[in-house]
Amino acid sequence: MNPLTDITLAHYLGLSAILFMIGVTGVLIRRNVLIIYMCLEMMLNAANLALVSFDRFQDTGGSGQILVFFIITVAAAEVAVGLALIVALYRKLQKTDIAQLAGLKF
Amino acid sequence: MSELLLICLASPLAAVTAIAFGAPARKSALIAALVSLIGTLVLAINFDPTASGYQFVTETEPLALDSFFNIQFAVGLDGINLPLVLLTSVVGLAAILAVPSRISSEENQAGEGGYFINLLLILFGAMGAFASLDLFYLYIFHEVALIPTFLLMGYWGNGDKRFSATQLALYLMTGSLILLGGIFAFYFSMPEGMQTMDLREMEAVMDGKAQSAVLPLLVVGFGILVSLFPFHSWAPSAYANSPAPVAMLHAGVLKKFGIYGLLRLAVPFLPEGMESWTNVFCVLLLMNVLYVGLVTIHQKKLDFLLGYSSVMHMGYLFLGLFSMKAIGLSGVILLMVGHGLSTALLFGLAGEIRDRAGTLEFSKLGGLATKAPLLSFLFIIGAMASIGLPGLANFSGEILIYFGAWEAGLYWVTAMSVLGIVISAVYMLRAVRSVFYGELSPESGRVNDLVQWKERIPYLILVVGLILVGIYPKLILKWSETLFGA
Amino acid sequence: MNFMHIFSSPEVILLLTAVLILVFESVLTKFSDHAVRMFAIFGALLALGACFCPWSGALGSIGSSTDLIFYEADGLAQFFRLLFLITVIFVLWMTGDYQKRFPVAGREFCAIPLLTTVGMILVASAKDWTLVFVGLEIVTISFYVLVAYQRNLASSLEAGVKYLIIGALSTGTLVYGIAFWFGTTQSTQLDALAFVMSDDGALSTSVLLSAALILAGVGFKMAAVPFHAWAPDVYQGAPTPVTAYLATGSKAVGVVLLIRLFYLTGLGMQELESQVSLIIGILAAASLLLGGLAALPQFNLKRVLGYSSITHAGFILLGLSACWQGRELGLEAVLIYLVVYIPASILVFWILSTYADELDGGEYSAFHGLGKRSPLVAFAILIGLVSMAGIPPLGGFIGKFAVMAAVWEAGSYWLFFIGLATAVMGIYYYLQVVKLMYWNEPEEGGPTFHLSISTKVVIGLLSAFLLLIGLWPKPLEWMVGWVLTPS
Amino acid sequence: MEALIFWIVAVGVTVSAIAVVANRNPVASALCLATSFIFLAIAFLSLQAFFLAMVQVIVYAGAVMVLFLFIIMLLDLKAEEKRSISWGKLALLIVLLVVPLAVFQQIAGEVNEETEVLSWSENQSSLGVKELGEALFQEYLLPFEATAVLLLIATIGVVILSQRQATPKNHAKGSETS
Amino acid sequence: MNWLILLPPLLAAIVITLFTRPFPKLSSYISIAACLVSAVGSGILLFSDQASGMLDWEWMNLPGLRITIGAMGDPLARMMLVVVTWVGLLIHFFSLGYMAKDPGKARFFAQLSLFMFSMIGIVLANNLVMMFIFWELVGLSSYLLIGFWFQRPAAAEASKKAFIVNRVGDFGFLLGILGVWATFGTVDFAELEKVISNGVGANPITQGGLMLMALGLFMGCMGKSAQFPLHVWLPDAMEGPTPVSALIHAATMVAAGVYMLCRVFFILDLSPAALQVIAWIGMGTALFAAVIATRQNDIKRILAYSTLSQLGYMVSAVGMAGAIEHPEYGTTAAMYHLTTHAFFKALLFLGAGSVIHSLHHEQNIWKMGGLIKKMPVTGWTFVIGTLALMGCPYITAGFWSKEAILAVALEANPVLCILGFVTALLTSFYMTRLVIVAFFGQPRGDEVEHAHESPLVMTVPLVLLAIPSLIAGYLHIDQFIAGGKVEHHVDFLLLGGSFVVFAGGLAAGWYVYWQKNEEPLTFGFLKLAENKFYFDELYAATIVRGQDLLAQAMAWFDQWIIGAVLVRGVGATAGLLGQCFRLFQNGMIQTYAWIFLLGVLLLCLVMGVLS
Repeated sequence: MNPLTDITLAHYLGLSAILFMIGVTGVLIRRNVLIIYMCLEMMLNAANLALVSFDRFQDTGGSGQILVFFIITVAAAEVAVGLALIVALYRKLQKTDIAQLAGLKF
Repeated sequence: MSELLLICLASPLAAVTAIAFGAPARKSALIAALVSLIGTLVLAINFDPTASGYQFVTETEPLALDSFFNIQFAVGLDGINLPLVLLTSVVGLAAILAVPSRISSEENQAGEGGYFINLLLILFGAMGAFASLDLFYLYIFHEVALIPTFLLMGYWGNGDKRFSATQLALYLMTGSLILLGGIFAFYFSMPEGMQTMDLREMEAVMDGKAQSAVLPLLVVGFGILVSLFPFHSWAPSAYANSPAPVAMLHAGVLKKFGIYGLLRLAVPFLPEGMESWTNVFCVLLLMNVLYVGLVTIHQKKLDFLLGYSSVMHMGYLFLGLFSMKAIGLSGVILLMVGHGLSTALLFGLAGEIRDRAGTLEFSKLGGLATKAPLLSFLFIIGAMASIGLPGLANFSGEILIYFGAWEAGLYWVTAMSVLGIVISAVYMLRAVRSVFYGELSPESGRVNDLVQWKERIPYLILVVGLILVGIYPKLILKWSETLFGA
Repeated sequence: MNFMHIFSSPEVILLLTAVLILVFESVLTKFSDHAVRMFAIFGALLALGACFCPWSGALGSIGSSTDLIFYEADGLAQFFRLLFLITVIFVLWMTGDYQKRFPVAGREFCAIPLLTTVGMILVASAKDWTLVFVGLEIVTISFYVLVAYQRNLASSLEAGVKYLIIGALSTGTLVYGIAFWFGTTQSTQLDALAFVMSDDGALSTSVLLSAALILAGVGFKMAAVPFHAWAPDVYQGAPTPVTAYLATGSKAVGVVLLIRLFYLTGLGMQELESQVSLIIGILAAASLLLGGLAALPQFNLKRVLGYSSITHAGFILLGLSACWQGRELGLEAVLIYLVVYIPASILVFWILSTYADELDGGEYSAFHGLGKRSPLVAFAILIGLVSMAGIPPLGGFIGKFAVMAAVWEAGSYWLFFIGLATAVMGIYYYLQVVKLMYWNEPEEGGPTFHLSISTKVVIGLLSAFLLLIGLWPKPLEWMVGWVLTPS
Repeated sequence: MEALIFWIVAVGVTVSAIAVVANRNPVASALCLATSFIFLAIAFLSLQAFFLAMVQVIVYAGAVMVLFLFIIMLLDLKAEEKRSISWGKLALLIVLLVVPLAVFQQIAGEVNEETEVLSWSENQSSLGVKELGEALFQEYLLPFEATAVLLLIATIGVVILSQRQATPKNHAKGSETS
Repeated sequence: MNWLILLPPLLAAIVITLFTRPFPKLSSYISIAACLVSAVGSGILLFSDQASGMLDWEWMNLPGLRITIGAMGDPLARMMLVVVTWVGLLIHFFSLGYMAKDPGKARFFAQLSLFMFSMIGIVLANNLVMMFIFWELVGLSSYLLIGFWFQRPAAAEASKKAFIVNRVGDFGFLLGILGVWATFGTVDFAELEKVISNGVGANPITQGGLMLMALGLFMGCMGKSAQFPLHVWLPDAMEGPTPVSALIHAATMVAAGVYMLCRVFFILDLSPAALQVIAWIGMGTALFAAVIATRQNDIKRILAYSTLSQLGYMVSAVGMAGAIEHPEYGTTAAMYHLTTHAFFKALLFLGAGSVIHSLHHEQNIWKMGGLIKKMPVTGWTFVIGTLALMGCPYITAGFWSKEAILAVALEANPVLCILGFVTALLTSFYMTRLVIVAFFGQPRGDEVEHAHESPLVMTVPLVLLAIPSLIAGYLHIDQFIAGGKVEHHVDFLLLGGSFVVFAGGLAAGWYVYWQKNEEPLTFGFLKLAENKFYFDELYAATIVRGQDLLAQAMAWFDQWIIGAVLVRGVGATAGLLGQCFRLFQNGMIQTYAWIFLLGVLLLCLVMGVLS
């Protein structure tokens, strides 16, 4: 089996894992709260990719896709609320840099 | 009759409720304590020493689920806890009567309620802990007294009161939680089907190995509550810094809970465990007697001296327990009563002196016997009881403990702890010498004698108890005669 | 499908109440805040009543499912939805006094908790990942809104953003975990894992990975170490009633999900069970120690409660870690723990929210001499804190007792002693407040405490409950028996 | 063909995702995110999830990204300033990234034993819009309806959070009576 | 009957304490009446059949241990009882005068009655535990009475010292009792005697064990009878009122140790080695105290050391009894001497008291002189007492009893006998010194000039005590004690020796001290004796200081190691850890994300994802 030409479930899972890790990296190193939020969306998408590929390669009756559908819906709602929150924060403090957001600590 | 026990138990609680809803604090507390005392006296008179098992039992339905320990509320009396319940009500009454003047003063009308509520809760807890027949409630009742003690100590105490109170609370809770582990271990080590929390249904069925595994937890748990070396450091400062009535109740009554627990659980059900751990705990109890005794000698203040002395005496009680002989165990019961009464007396009187003189430092006191003869007389009786003078309750207990321990073959341990009678004489007489003998110091000059009867009564009650039990120990021994039959 | 039944199921009643509130708020503005709140409480009470209807699980009949089960109102679900509903009633109730002080809060503030509760109840009764996920997200998203509700306060917004980021992170891990769960079981049903596991006992890497990732998601909800970091900040910054709801309802959602995933559906898959028990034991130990230790040097009660809620998560996990190989004591213990922990928590938060100003947002300096300034308030805090500290005879002790017993029975002695140490630390920091209240003299000219009737009622109700249940825990036994008896 | 598409998608997704993280300009990041979403949609297509691919494009690349861009514009965000790299964090990060790769290797081994190579020619019972709709409105009706609650909350939440600072009502007045 | 003797003093003590304290006169009468009842009772008992009408009261009854408060009716007890009650009665009367003006008179009489009760209890004791109970009680009353003038620091210290030293003795006594009980299974004297005579103990015991047991019992005696090395308390105890010194620290209580030894002799007899030790310690104390007595200036202290010395005689007699043919001769001799000693030593103390009373508490003999003219009755009775103590041949009781002891010593061990003679010589010497310096010669000091004879209530007891001091030797007390088993045989060696030492001491004393106004003998060794061989200092430097240092070290350890390092250390560590954990909570979302994700990673690892 040639890993370059024969595409298996593992390939897709690997892609999803890479995407997830990139998202994690973004969350950990970026300071702009919007970018962090984008990276979080990326992680959700990685999960979606994994679900869809599991669904494709296994006999599941399509329930994986339905799950993805729900996840996309939820993610959209989450994005809306999250962005509204970020806007509210910006209005109050004129900040999006989370490093400056440490009023509550210890 | 069994309702009477419940009434005795409930009367402090009823008084608490009444005070919370605005009844006159002092009177309610007094009535509650009197009801308890009279009730327990009636119970004691009606107690049938020949009957086996518990008497005056009241119980609720056992719970249906097996998986949860079959907790059941049950109270009852036998020869072991009857003296302690009686002791509780006697010391309780004395403690309630012996209100420090700053608490009963006019400007403290509001605080009085809180004071008595907490005091009554301590009384309630102690009474319940001794009367309960279910391990769960035994444990709970003991803990009921903790927070009130803590609050009273920190608010009405003296010196480094807050630290002492906090230390007490943390230390005792640690002990209780270790004890909880011990209780679990005890429960789960019993063979399937025999597991019970009910004292009445327990049987000595555990095998030796399990016994030796369970015992140290129980002894350490209870030991912390009793201030067994090296877990004693909470006690002296707590007693020294707490208001006198709290010290009376705690040192006099509540502290006996640990010994009582071991008497209930370890002695009858874990004999082999006791035996296998005797050496270790004998070393600890000797440290209690000798090491703490020496520390006591070095104290410079009366309250700390009394605190350490009460720690020291716990060594004797442990010795009696580990003797595992009928004589020694009878001695333990007697000494618990005697020590309870004498400690309460001493702490109460020390409190009176502190209230009047403003200090308890030996270097500042002296010659009190000239100024306050009655107070001194009572204190010397207490001191003499504490160092084990015949005719007072402690002696009969101590001597039986020595006999028991000797019978058990603990020769060296006994010999070394008998040395305690010298050590205790040294520090107690030093204290008496510095406080009551000698020339009158300016601080002592401020001390008035116990002039009013309401000041005298609490201590007279305790003295009468000491003498009564001292002269006629059978009064108490006859209750437990059938329990440790040979 | 019986529409009447569906419309009278608790979730739908809550939903309708919330919608009605929203509608009336925009159309008819002449109702007072008070009336709106009363209406919300009424709705919650109605839902509470509806839980006892024989058809209270009617939602399960929605959808013409053939072999998929989405929703089942079994004993556990029933227990938790009662818990959620009672909690939300108190939260709504305490919102009243809070709103008077922070009037920016609109009437939506009453509607959102109702919807949150819908999500919680769905999670409690769900048997399928889709429903679990949607329910969880209902809870999470509504908490984003609730935590940041006081937009005019920087702290509230900051807490909101923290909750948002960490919450989204946990959603991400959870979803990834669900993906691998799905990959293993090839089904979205929760109990499918049991079938897979019983087919071949071996634990595949993906099962373990998914278990770990899902635990992270649940751990976030419960505020268990190491997914706890948000808790102290958010507890401190969020509006107090919301904090109360976070500490009680939100935590319980995590608990019920954990039970569902690993202990009820998973009974029989011993391999995974022991693995999960161990890991939960470790999480428990970490939560206990960290929460307990970090709470020691604090000076703000809300923050302390944040840390202490980490330790409570630890105690709950402790109970769960003890139930493997068919031991039910741990499970019973957890249920009991929740029943006694939540009222104590609510009691303290009630005071903190009602007297947010007087108590300066929970700063310790505001507690000096409270015992003299307002005996009843101080008494309520005393009861609440002492119960949480697990000192007899208050209810909190029963919870700790049960958990510790379970741990001991399971033979995890090291966990027992860690729990012991934590309990002692807990006593220290809870009593810290008690000391301030009773030992210190009140400052001159401090604020006066106005006791409303509802405050008195709540204090009376909850403290009576805590006291009685501590001295007479029998009802808890009944309850546990009823919850865990398979119907 | 399958392989070619996969590798294009893989490279595209990875590069654009890295670009999201690496770009200091938020607008550029957002655009890269959109690109990666589109590549993901292609991946969905390659997995014969046609409807989901459409949804991905519409919801994510369309709605969500527009929302992001809109907010970025609204807040007028500038590029982040350059920061010095914390080596400790970097090391941790590498650990954090390497361990999952090892985990992944194990999982890959496991799943490849059970599943086959991707092939479009195989008649996979793919889920069309119709099937999906039926499933959603019949079997999955309850979660679907629950989603409605979620959206309701999201709506309320957005409204509340993005309201202009409500004028604080008079403190002393207590409950309003308007 | 026994209760009739035992209880009246107790009742008197209680009644005085509770009710009649404000009325000193009434109180003293009550006390005397009680003592009179006891005295009459014991008198009746003396002449009645033994053990009739004795009632036991069961104090405790536990498996293997039955303790009664009962009574012994053997001659030993009856004789001792008479001595105790009648000497006590006389001292009660004397106290009426001596304490007449003291504000604490009522308290004094209450405590005196308490003492009488306790002492009678010891005498009546029919088992070891009962004896121990009353043993402790006499300790208490002695403590209270020594510290009667508690305002005086010296009295307060002395009382404390007496109690503590006695406690050291009691420590051994109690261990001895425990040993006896464990070995023979009972503490009752009668039963013990039966068991031992049957030769069966309940438990086997080695000779070493027996010796330890016997020495334990002896240690009780050592404390109470102030034998070396526990003798230090007795001289200090003279801080108490003089009637107390007479009654407790001369006639009765200190003799209780000897009484106890006689009582348990049948146990001691099992261990000859222990008896040897007892004999040597006794004689050593006798000699040692006699040496010290020669150099004391305080009238009461001289008497105190002479008491020590005489007690040493008695103890030694008991010890030597093990080595002679008829052991009962030894105990009888001891009891005989005890009895006579009680009379003449009480007489001497009361005489001293009378002197002190009239000199307003002047006790230094060098500040007296010529008192025989001022106080003839006191003076001449004192001389009688002195003669008795010196063992003036034939005319005094002391001579006969001392002879009995020396006879035992002669038979048992010649070295001890010689030491006994030396002691007698010294006794004769220092008593001569005392009498000559205090009562003869010129008055030295104003107080003496104004001295006058004491009132009748004080002098009558002196006279009454002088009579038995003279004639008791002819009453065959020893015969009575031994149940008629003692044979007198005159040994001329002994008689001659006694004459020589009596006369020699008298002559030497006369020669040295006649008409001297200050101490003429001043060489080095005597300095040592003057300072009591520095025993107080030695004890202060070793035992007391050692104990204080140890206590200090322990207290330091308790406060800093256990209290601070261990207990507070745990708390501080927890607090420190808490501070550390807090630092993670730095408010940065990214830190939280790090914690979260590292947590996930760890979780995966622990879970065994990487197998």
